[in-house]
Amino acid sequence: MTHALDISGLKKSYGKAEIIRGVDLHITKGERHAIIGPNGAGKSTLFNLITRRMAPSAGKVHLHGQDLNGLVPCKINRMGLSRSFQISNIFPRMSVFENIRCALLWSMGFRYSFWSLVDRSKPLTEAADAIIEQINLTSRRNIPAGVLSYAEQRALEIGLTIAGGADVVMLDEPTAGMSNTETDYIVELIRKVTVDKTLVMVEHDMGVVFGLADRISVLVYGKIIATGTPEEIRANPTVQEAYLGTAIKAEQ
Amino acid sequence: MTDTTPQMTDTGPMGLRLKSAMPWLCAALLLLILPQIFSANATITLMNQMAITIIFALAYNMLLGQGGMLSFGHAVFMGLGGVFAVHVMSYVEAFGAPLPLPLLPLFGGFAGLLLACVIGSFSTRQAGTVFAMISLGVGELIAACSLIFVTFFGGETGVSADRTYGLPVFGVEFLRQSEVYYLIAAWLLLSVFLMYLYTRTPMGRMANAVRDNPERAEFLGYSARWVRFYSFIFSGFFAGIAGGLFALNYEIMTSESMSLVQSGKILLITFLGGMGYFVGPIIGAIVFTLLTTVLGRYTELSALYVGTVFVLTVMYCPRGLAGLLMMHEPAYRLGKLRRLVAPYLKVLIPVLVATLGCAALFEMLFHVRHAPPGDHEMRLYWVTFDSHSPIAWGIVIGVTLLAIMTTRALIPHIKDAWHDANTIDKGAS
Amino acid sequence: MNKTMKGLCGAVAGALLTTSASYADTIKIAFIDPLSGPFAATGENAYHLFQYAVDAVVNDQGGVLDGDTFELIGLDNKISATETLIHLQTAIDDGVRYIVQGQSSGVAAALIDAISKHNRRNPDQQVLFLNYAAIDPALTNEACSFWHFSFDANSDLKMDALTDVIAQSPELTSGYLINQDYSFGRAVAASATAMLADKRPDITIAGDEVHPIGQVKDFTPYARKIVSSGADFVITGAWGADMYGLGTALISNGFTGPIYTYYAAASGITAGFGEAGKGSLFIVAEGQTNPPVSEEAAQYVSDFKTAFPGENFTLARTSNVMRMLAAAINEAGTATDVVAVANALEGLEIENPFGGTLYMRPDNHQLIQDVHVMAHTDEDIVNALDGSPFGLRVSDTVAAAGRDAASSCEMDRP
Amino acid sequence: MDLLLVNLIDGLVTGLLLFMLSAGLTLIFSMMGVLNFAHASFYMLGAYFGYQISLYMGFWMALVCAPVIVGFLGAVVERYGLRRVHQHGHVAELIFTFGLALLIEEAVQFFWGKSQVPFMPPQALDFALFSIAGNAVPAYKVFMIFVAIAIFAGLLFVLTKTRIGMIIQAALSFPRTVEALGHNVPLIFMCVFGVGTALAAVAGVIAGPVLGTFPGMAFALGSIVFVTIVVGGLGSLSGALYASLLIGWITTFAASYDVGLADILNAIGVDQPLDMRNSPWRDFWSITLSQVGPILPYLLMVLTLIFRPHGLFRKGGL
Repeated sequence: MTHALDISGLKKSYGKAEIIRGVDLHITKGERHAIIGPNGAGKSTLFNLITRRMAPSAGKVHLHGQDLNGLVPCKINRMGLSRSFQISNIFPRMSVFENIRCALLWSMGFRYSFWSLVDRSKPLTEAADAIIEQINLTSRRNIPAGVLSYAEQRALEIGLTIAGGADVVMLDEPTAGMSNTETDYIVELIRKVTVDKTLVMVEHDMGVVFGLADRISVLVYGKIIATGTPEEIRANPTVQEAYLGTAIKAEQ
Repeated sequence: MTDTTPQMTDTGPMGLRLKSAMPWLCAALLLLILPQIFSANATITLMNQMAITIIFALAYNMLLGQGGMLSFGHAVFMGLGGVFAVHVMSYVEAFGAPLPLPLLPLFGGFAGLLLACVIGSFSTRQAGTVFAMISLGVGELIAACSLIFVTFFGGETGVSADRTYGLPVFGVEFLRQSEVYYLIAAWLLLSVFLMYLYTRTPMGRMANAVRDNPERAEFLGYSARWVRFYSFIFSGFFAGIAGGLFALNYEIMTSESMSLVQSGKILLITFLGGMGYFVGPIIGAIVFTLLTTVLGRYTELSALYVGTVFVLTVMYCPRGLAGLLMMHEPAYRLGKLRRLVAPYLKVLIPVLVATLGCAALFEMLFHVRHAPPGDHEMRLYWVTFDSHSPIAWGIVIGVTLLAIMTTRALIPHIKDAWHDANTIDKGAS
Repeated sequence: MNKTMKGLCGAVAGALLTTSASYADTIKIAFIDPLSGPFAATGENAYHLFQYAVDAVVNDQGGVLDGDTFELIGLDNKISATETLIHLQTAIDDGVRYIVQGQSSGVAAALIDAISKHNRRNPDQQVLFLNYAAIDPALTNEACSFWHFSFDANSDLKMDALTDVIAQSPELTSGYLINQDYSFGRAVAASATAMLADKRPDITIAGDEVHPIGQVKDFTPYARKIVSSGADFVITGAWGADMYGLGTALISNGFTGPIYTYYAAASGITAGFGEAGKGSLFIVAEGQTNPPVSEEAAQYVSDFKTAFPGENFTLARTSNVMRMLAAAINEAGTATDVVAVANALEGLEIENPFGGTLYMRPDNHQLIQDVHVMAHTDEDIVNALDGSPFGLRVSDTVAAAGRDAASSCEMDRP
Repeated sequence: MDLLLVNLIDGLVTGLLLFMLSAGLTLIFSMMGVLNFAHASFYMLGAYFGYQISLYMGFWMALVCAPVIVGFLGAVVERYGLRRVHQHGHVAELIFTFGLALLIEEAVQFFWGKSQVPFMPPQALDFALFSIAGNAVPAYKVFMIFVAIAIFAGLLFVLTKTRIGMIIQAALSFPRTVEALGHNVPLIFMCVFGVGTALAAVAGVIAGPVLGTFPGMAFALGSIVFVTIVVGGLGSLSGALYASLLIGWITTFAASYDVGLADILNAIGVDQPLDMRNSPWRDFWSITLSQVGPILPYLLMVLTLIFRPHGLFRKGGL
């Protein structure tokens, strides 16, 4: 069985400083996988390497068995991998509806089309409205995305990420900087939109991680020190020592 | 921001068709009757010039406003399109090829498209400063080439041809300016319509997306580079169409039409009109053409005034004239636009007086400095007076100061009125 | 809203264009040349010279026909062909039948082309083009037109005169040709090469090159090359900032031989060279003012300077244009039938107060006149330039230059 | 060979003159992110103010006073114009300086007229210092070289050895941090803009007498200065110096050596067709180096941007 995402020997260094020091990770289809680790462990860098926002110094990433080496982000996206960003990365001058519509264009086969009108495509409008419905932004449909509240922008970010129908969804700290109720709303949303999809997420909030993930990897100083189910991780003494203990204490 | 039309999905399909077709029908009607009102050849030439500038400015705005690419060398596409169209015209003239003249701009368009394909292949890799500087360099290179490759570009004399040798279309041989006007008007309507539709296609939408956030667009499956490339070549195509129409209208293309000055001018026009709006470049082209033509007739300092207007626009209303108009949209929606009319009229008079007063001071200073010594008599605003007399200076300075002070005094009133007209919408923007 | 804008603007434009009513007793002449931008100084000076000529030569002498007067309308074309064509249209609408233009042969060629087309398409609105300064020889040869009259000696005629002078200077043995890279510059170089080879086969051409027009910031490298080539004289058709840059670079880098030019005078150039240019700069031109040929000419120059203090008097031919146009209109008995006026102009011969006679060659519409080689100096100068003590003094004269030179003009006559 | 030496000197003069402009421009760019289109206009203002002052107080006073006046004007422009536009983004800023360039050109014509003004080198330097194979080297050019070198040394000293220089360098990379440390960044910006324009004005005063003082002088130089800092790598002072010298020498040597494209093509074995009169390629065959000299910098820039977008003289990324 091929994994949804296969990462082997991934490294990234700036001059002498090695940020990612050889990561191996296998994520099966349909799994919800969380990557946790202390600040500066290189979680976002790992994300950026997988999605080719940066080029790795060594190592390989396979998506559904296909090597991603040398591909540009748009190609990777078309192969079915989609990601969100730690800092909201939306189109602030466009309305919510248009944001989602842009995210749908490629997957609905419009490509670089200049002969069809977006307003006239009923399926497109319906699909966009369905996703807006899904992310609970129907009431904000025609408002410029830049004036949405922070939580709404995060929701929109998730909407943009899943709209294209990618089967591997990568979320970079989806609940960062949110209040408890907002966090619950986003977790619910993530659960809803990632049904039957592979989810990879970086997250700080342990409540979110242990509530949502099927498996968890712990990244410390550019290396994965443990991978397993939430229970295994909770019980793992190395993790306890390196990281979790303090984090869990802080949670409680 | 670019999305100036209200969401159309609210109305039914029939209503939608009619509602969205109305402006186009009105425009077509207006273009039809304009030459009946202004039948002088010179006015028609002016309108032709305006129409060509509109197409060019809209094509330019496809890059600047919609694609976020600042180009300093866009005139080369128009220029090359024009030169190519002239060569096609001479070919028709020399060999009697059966080409109806109305199709000629298409050749210009394809020439622009081709050149844009070549240049775009390397210039659209990046946006921002790199793109801007490549466009500047390429613009200079091609402008210089137009003087070096005389066989194709004709050097500073340019290339010329005679449009009347084409196939007559329904008996029209394009001997008269007004016949050319209708041809250009038709192309204007068609090009504007196509460019408008373009903004509503997936490509047009993605051009905006790439402008705002190229990285996000990449992670949505679109290659920012290809999106920029397509915007670039379409822009080149329409610039070429403008060039073809230019060739048709003037029957000559010189190297001047490719110069940096022309590229700079179209940037001014687009910015003046408002690059964030589809209608911005149209307004810009009309206002700029009128401003330069009309001012040029009355004063030697027209370039100074145009420059001042431009700098003031950048400083005080960076969204251009269209932005200024769009500011009134909320009030219009609230149906309170009428409340602004009286305050506007009230402030209009002192503003007008102050502007004219400042212009008068410039003119008088210019006269004192540059008129032949001993020539003290100058004529301004239908009054003849002595430019060296302290009385004249005193009056002008006094009136101007008074007008400025009145304007300042009226500003709170305007603010109140503005606030009043926009009150319900307080929360938004 | 863009439509209302459009309508409003159109209305304004229309109103502006229709207000100027025409009078039956004035003959309108449009002066289309740069009045703003980098070439404005020369254009403006020419405009003032024409303004003065219109009054002094025609209107104050009782006008033409039965008292009709000339009216000069200045239109600023910013030395752009496009602007020129727009102004041409405006002018024709205003009832103008005579166009005066001169700066830039490129614009002149565009005008000839446009006027030929216009006259063919609108037989009831035909216009004549009186060119006072564009001297690309093509304009009176292969590109000639019945509607175009050239009142300056074209560059071949000037070169003919210049090479005559060079031919008589045995001390000159090696020449360098440096010109701007465009049709006129290349024409100067070509005719210089051909004529020198013909008249003084012993002179070697040490260099013949063109430089980009208006692009060279520093002429020092060119000057170095010229000095090193061992040339003892230079010929250039450069003008404006290029002329000044080239000249100063040559002189400051130690070039001592004569620099024969077409345009090294006025517009700040004379004052700019000052003492440094004395003995080096020569210019080939028509219109002798130093020393004055006649009392009448001297009076004309000083009257102009009274009317326009601080202005240069350089283009004596501006008065000739008006003089000949008035004579032709009187002979034709009409100012509105420009074909008749053109026919009257052809072969017209009158006295030139600035020396010699003026004769309009009928076969190519080239005015034949005396061409002079003048020196940049401050000795014996009556008509000084740029407010400096320097001016141009005639050192050699070729009478009626090119009266029977060959011409390749094949004119389509109406 | 002698000519080579002379050309090296001339190219050095041109290059250093370019450097005086590009130094200010690149300082302004790296601090404020503004590509100042009006930079060459301040150079022109320097020349014109220099001319006006030299009429009354002589050249040396002009060399001191004109840059001060222009620098002050530059600071005013920054304070009341650019800062206002800053909030609307870089495109607006760029367009503002573009409009400013137009306006300054018009203003210069308004006050000094459209003709060239007779701005002369000072009498004391108006002689040939030495000559190489008949080619005189004017003392004034040597003076230009010294002024440029003095400016470069001064700039280097200020930037690396003084406190204010440290702050400027820090503000270059981390404007927020510097602001947080209590330094008045807007004030620093204003001063840098003023100093940058003053440098341009120095160049104007010393170049005006040799290259001519006329309203088109800014336009002639404006885009070349851009090319210089782009080729040198935006925001790099040493890159600007290398690029200035490179472009100075390229244009000088291109103008002095008559190499035609035909020569090159013949050398690599491509034969020129005999009858070129009606060939569409005849212009191609007749291209010479001096003909294309002034546009070589643009070609260099385009190639640089395609292959090394961060500048010819920069290693690695930004």
